[in-house]
Amino acid sequence: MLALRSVSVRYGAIEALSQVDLEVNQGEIVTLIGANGAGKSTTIRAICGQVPTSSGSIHFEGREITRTPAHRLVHAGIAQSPEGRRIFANMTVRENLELGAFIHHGKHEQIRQDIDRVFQLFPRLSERVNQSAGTLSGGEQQMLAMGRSLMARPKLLLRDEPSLGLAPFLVQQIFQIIREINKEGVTILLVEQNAYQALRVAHRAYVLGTGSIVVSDTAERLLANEQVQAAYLGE
Amino acid sequence: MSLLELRGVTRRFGGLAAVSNITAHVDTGELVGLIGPNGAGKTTLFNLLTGVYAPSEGAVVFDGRDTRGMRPCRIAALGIARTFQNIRLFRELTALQNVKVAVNLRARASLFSAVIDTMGQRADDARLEALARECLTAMGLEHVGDNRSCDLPYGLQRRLEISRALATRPKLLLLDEPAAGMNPFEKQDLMQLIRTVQTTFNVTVLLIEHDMKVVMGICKRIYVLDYGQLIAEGTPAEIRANPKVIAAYLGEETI
Amino acid sequence: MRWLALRTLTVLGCLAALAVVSKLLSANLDTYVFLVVIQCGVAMTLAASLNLINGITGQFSIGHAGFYAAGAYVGAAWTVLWQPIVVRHVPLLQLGAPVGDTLTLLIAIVVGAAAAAVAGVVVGLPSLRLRGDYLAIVTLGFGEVIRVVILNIDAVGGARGLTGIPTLVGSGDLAFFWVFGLVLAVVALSRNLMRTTRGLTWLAVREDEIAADAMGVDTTRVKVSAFVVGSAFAGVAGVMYAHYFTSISPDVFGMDMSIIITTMVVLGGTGSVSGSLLAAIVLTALPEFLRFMQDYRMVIFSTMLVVVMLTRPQGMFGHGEISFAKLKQLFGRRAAGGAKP
Amino acid sequence: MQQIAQQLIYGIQLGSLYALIALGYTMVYGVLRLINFAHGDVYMVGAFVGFYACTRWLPFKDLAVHPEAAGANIALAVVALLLAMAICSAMGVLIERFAYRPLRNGLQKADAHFWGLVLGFPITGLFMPVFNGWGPLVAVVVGVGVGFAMRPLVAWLARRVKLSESRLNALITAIGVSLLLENGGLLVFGANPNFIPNILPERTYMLPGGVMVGSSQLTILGVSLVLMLSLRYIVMYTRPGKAMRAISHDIEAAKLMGIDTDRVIAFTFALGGSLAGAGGAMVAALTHVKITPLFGLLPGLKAFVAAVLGGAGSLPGAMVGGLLMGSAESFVAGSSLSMFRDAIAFCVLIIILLVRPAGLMGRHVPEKV
Amino acid sequence: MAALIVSIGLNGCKQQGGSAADSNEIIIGEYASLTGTTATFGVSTHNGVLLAIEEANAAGGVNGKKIKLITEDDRSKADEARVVVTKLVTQNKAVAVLGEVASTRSMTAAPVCQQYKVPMVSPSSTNPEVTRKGDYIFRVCFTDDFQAAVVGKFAYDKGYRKAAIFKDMKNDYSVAFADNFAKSFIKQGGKVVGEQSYQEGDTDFKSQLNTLKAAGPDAILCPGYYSEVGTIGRQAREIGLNVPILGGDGWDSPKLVPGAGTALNGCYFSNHRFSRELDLPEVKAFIANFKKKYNEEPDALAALGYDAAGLVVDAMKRAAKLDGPGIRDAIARTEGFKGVTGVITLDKNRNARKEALILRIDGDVFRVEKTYRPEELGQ
Repeated sequence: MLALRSVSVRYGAIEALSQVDLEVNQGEIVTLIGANGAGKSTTIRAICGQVPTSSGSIHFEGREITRTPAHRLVHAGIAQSPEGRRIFANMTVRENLELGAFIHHGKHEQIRQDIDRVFQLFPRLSERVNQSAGTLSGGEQQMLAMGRSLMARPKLLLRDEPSLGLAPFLVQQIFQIIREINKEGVTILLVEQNAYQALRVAHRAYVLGTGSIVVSDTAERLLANEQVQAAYLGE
Repeated sequence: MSLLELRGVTRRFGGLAAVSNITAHVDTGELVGLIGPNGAGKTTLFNLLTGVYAPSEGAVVFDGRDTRGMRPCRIAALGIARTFQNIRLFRELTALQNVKVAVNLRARASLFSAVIDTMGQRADDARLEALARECLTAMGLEHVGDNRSCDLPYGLQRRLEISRALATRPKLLLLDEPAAGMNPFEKQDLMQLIRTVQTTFNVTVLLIEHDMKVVMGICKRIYVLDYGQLIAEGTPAEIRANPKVIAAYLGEETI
Repeated sequence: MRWLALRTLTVLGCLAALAVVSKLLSANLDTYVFLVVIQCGVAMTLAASLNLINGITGQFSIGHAGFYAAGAYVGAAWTVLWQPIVVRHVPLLQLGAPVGDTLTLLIAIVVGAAAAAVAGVVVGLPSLRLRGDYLAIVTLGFGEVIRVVILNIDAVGGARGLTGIPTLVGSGDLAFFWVFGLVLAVVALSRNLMRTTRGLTWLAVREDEIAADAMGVDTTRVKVSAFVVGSAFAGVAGVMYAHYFTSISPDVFGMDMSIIITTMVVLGGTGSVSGSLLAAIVLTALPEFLRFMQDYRMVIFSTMLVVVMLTRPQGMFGHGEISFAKLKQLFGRRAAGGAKP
Repeated sequence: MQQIAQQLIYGIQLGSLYALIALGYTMVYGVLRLINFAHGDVYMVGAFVGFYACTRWLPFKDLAVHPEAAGANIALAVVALLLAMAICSAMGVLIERFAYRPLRNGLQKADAHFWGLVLGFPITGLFMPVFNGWGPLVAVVVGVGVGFAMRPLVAWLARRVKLSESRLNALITAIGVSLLLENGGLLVFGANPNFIPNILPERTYMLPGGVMVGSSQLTILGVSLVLMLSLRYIVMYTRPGKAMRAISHDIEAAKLMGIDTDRVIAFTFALGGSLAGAGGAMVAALTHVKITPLFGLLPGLKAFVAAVLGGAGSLPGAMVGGLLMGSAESFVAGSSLSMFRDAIAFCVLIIILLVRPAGLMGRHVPEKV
Repeated sequence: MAALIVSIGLNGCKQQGGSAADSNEIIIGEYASLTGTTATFGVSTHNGVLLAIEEANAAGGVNGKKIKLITEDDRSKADEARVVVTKLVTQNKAVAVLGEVASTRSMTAAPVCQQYKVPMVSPSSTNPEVTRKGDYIFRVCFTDDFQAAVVGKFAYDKGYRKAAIFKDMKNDYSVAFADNFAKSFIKQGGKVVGEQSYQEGDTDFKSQLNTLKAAGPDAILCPGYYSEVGTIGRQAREIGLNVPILGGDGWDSPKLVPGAGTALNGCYFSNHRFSRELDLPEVKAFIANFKKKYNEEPDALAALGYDAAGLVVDAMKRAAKLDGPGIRDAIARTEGFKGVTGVITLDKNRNARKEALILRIDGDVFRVEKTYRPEELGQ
């Protein structure tokens, strides 16, 4: 479904990504793990055209999307929920969700249904529907960010660090929901620092180390892979 | 007497207490760890110690002096130096220049003599440069001194920050996730280095780290923060066994 | 001691060389060209002094004409209004023309610089609370306040301007000496500042104020000093202007002048001393070059400004400087490239 | 008392106008963090459009000769207003497209063409005496030719563009555009002031307490109010308005919502331009002030100060700031300190910013450490 | 180094300028505000000057030599005025210089002309200081103190006893006019009951006018330029301030009435002896020629520009030698030069002694109300 073919990204003199090959198949949860600064977020940003690639190509459903700007990708069916939540703090929860469905303008019925669906997934949000998003707690903001990215009805969802800054029990909740969303047919590419959690929900995983892919395998096998454990999971 | 003492320090943002009622101390020569999940208030605490924020309540006493109301540069002059979680180097300056900014605290010549370029200032400059190079060498950066700091690889940037902090010749060094983004081997190296530096520069260290394993490897004493509160204090072994800490890190099954 | 002697000699040598060049230029240059050269010199001082505030210390100040005006008016007020009174009461000061004039000019420089420096402190203080665009607006506004106040002081001519200022810098032979001596001074200061350890603190404030503060840099002091030094030099530039052009009026020091000076700094590459100097020359001389274009002159000038900003956003030199080493490197590479078959 | 009330009314009328222009500054600042210095000149273009509409393009009748034409003239005035708004929004979009977008996205081929043309025309104009007698068509053809010849020059200059984060750089570009519009306006419109004749019936109403209000004041106030309310509606409830707000909060996140940010930014300039155009045309037609290429200089500056005063990026801030500036100015102007009016306006600004560094209604975002 | 580059570059220009001049041409320089805030006045004056030079050349030039006019723009800036005059004098080798409208700029540039002994004739700088800058500096207009005294006397004669002043504080002409008016008016026994100021470029004057209205004046003196006066008049009427408004030569323009509408009907302003209503052949001819060339009505500034240029040409014809000092002496001897703005005789202070008119605005005609000669005011 999504394929990166030897993609490299340079920031000035530094090569942030070098020759990355990556594939995500329909219906999968694929996770991209690695230490901070290994290039995980850069990979996501490169897919979404937010940083220019210096070489290589990116394909989505057979079409090349290497230079496509982010807002067009949303139309093509790729939604990203960026690192650090990035919700629109001065707008209400409802407005945030409506913006998530920006590309579906005019389809009021669909939007209404989708909002209801998000509230089903995150009942906490429905209580605060007219509250300004900036006043939500960290966990609620993360939920909103996720709900917002679902509003576009993406085929592929890119999640960057959903666990960042959340209390552990919330993290588990978030991962639970990721699994649920996936069951409904949304393919997910998950970027996580918290490798254990990520590997538990994912089908397959890629391990990034300073800009290139070190190991890739199924999540189960990676969890058992001692070398990976030693190098990237700590403990 | 403790080098650093926190007496019931609280900091509120709006109604939210980012750090509440913390009482703690760091003694001279110690290497203390400060851990806690993301968003627990560790960095806020550092900002309170260095004067970026003023405490809403309570007091920070360093070296026998209450630092309330002092500006960060005064506190730095008293002997607290820090690194930043999101690297804050002087990007356009070279590595050596970065460190030189910090050795200014030990300059003798006045700005005026620098500007008219007197002999005394040249001697002082030479002395300061030597000090700066010494700090670079201590962190293993002597070969990149002339590179622009923003061109350095990530790991070296982290080291440069420590080197820069050391250059102020602090009594207390605050390290904010110095090993973030490194793999475990690099982390080990860095921790080793920190320990060496601690002894050679004779500096007390307070260290924020995410990775429990790393902290436990080098710290004798650890504080644990969660939701702005101090939930535990003790040796690594004690911390590891503390149920509150486990709950904070692993979470309770509450779905 | 030996060092002191050497330093004195260097400075004296520079001054002597400047004086000789000054004499040569005034003898050989066409007056109009000479006038433009002097204007360039004043502009260079203004650009380099704003570069201290804007480029080196990173404070977004765009009201430099205010300081320029303060220096020009107070310096001229000294020469025209106060000095005669002082001389009348203190017979000792009734000196002959060359000595007396030089003394008057020197005092004018001091009072002009002091007045501008005071204005610099007043503007510098908001910089402790304000940042970026907001600081820019305050500096711009302050420049306007200075202009409006001058406009309402009848003793210095109000809207009519102050005319009949004696040409103390010498309309011919010594003008170049004084004006470019000033340029040298501000360049030397900037260079020393950027080379020495103490001066690096100024750059550090530009790069990251919070980190600089945490490293023990008294950012308040640095920022206020930058404003004081930068505006004092602008003030001296004003004194030079007043005592060469012999008349000043508020409309010279309007907002458009502030904007032109800011443009010089940005066009040269923020922080680059040589860049600001070169941009000052270009922006002062270019409208003169373009005179043959008549009505289209300013249209072409403004279009070129936009095009340069779009094509070289980092300014002509970025943060870099022209240095002989770099030139050598450049030409060396060229030569090497050319030598290859 | 009557004096104070009267001055307040003048202040509100002036302030509503400042607010109208300030909204354009503040909207652009909100989405791009850019001080669009050329906005005041768009206001000037609005006045010129108003002038040409009232004197040449539309069949206005002189009220002194045909007093019965008042109704028809009012209808035509609405057309003129809409025309000014349309042309000025186009101007805004044009400025954004060719001067500010290259700052964000880098100089494209089209930009090089455009600036080549802009450079080419005056250069051609310079040699106009040579073409004299060949007619304007030849001149235009030659102008386009020279313009295209200039394109490689611009492209060559742009061969190694590094995008700069510098705000100063954007500021200077904006100043350059402003200078270009002023000097270009001088070439196109000439230096002579123009005046719009009486085309609308004017009346003065006496309010209780001896306070007088003119119909022109009421019109300016009313139209500004309507425009501001419609703007509020657009920004709060329409799709592009919501996209604008999203961009002003977080442009990167907005892109991820599928928002075409370039289009929305252009829309923002169009909105701002139309408000300024309406203001310019309205002032020119109702107060009969002189219309020159520098028409926008002073009001633009004042409005910009008002925008900062209210908090750059905040729409209600711009309105409050505008009204505050207008009334402050009106009171100072009416007092014995009228010669210090501009100085006092700036002093008020400086004091307010020192107390509230982000303006009255601006969001102060503390830097994260 | 830098200086060298500039000098080389500008020397290039110099040669260009130099090569254009040959022995069959006499060069007159003109500096004017063709762009910038007072562009409208500069352009107007320039048109008058150009017309005069063309006519002179058509009539055979001076002693068989053609006159070449080199005009430089000073962007309405005083410092630039000095630069361009230096250029005109030293590079273009102009033997006489015409300019400027604004006194501030004339005063800044005058020392250059004085230094290089090139006569400078200002068409319309009315500040008395201008010609005191040296014996090479002349003007063809009257001075502020005379004009303001005329208006002061006229106002008193008209029976006004309480006057209010509304001046453009950025404009030194306006400020000086207001001061001199007040002096003259008070000396005769009148009273100045209020004083307010505005700035060129303002659009709203109602606040100040409202304050003036409260002072209850018999008349308002508004010594600004026509570009603002019309609007001021309109806004005064709008707020119910219906007293007559008085002004000076800055009012004179075909654009005054379009700007003012009917608001200034019955108001008075002083002017140079230039009016369409005057039945003088030279004035009629000038207006006709000007309209033919530019397709618009000339204003007083154009007429003064025309006269300044005409006077210089006339002096050249009379000059013993066609160089600076020669032309200066010839200009200084000017007596009874028949200009369109009056018969010009230059006094020993190098100022033109001319009568001033008081014009009454009546619809779109300016009727001559009264004429004052300098002698009548004891000047």
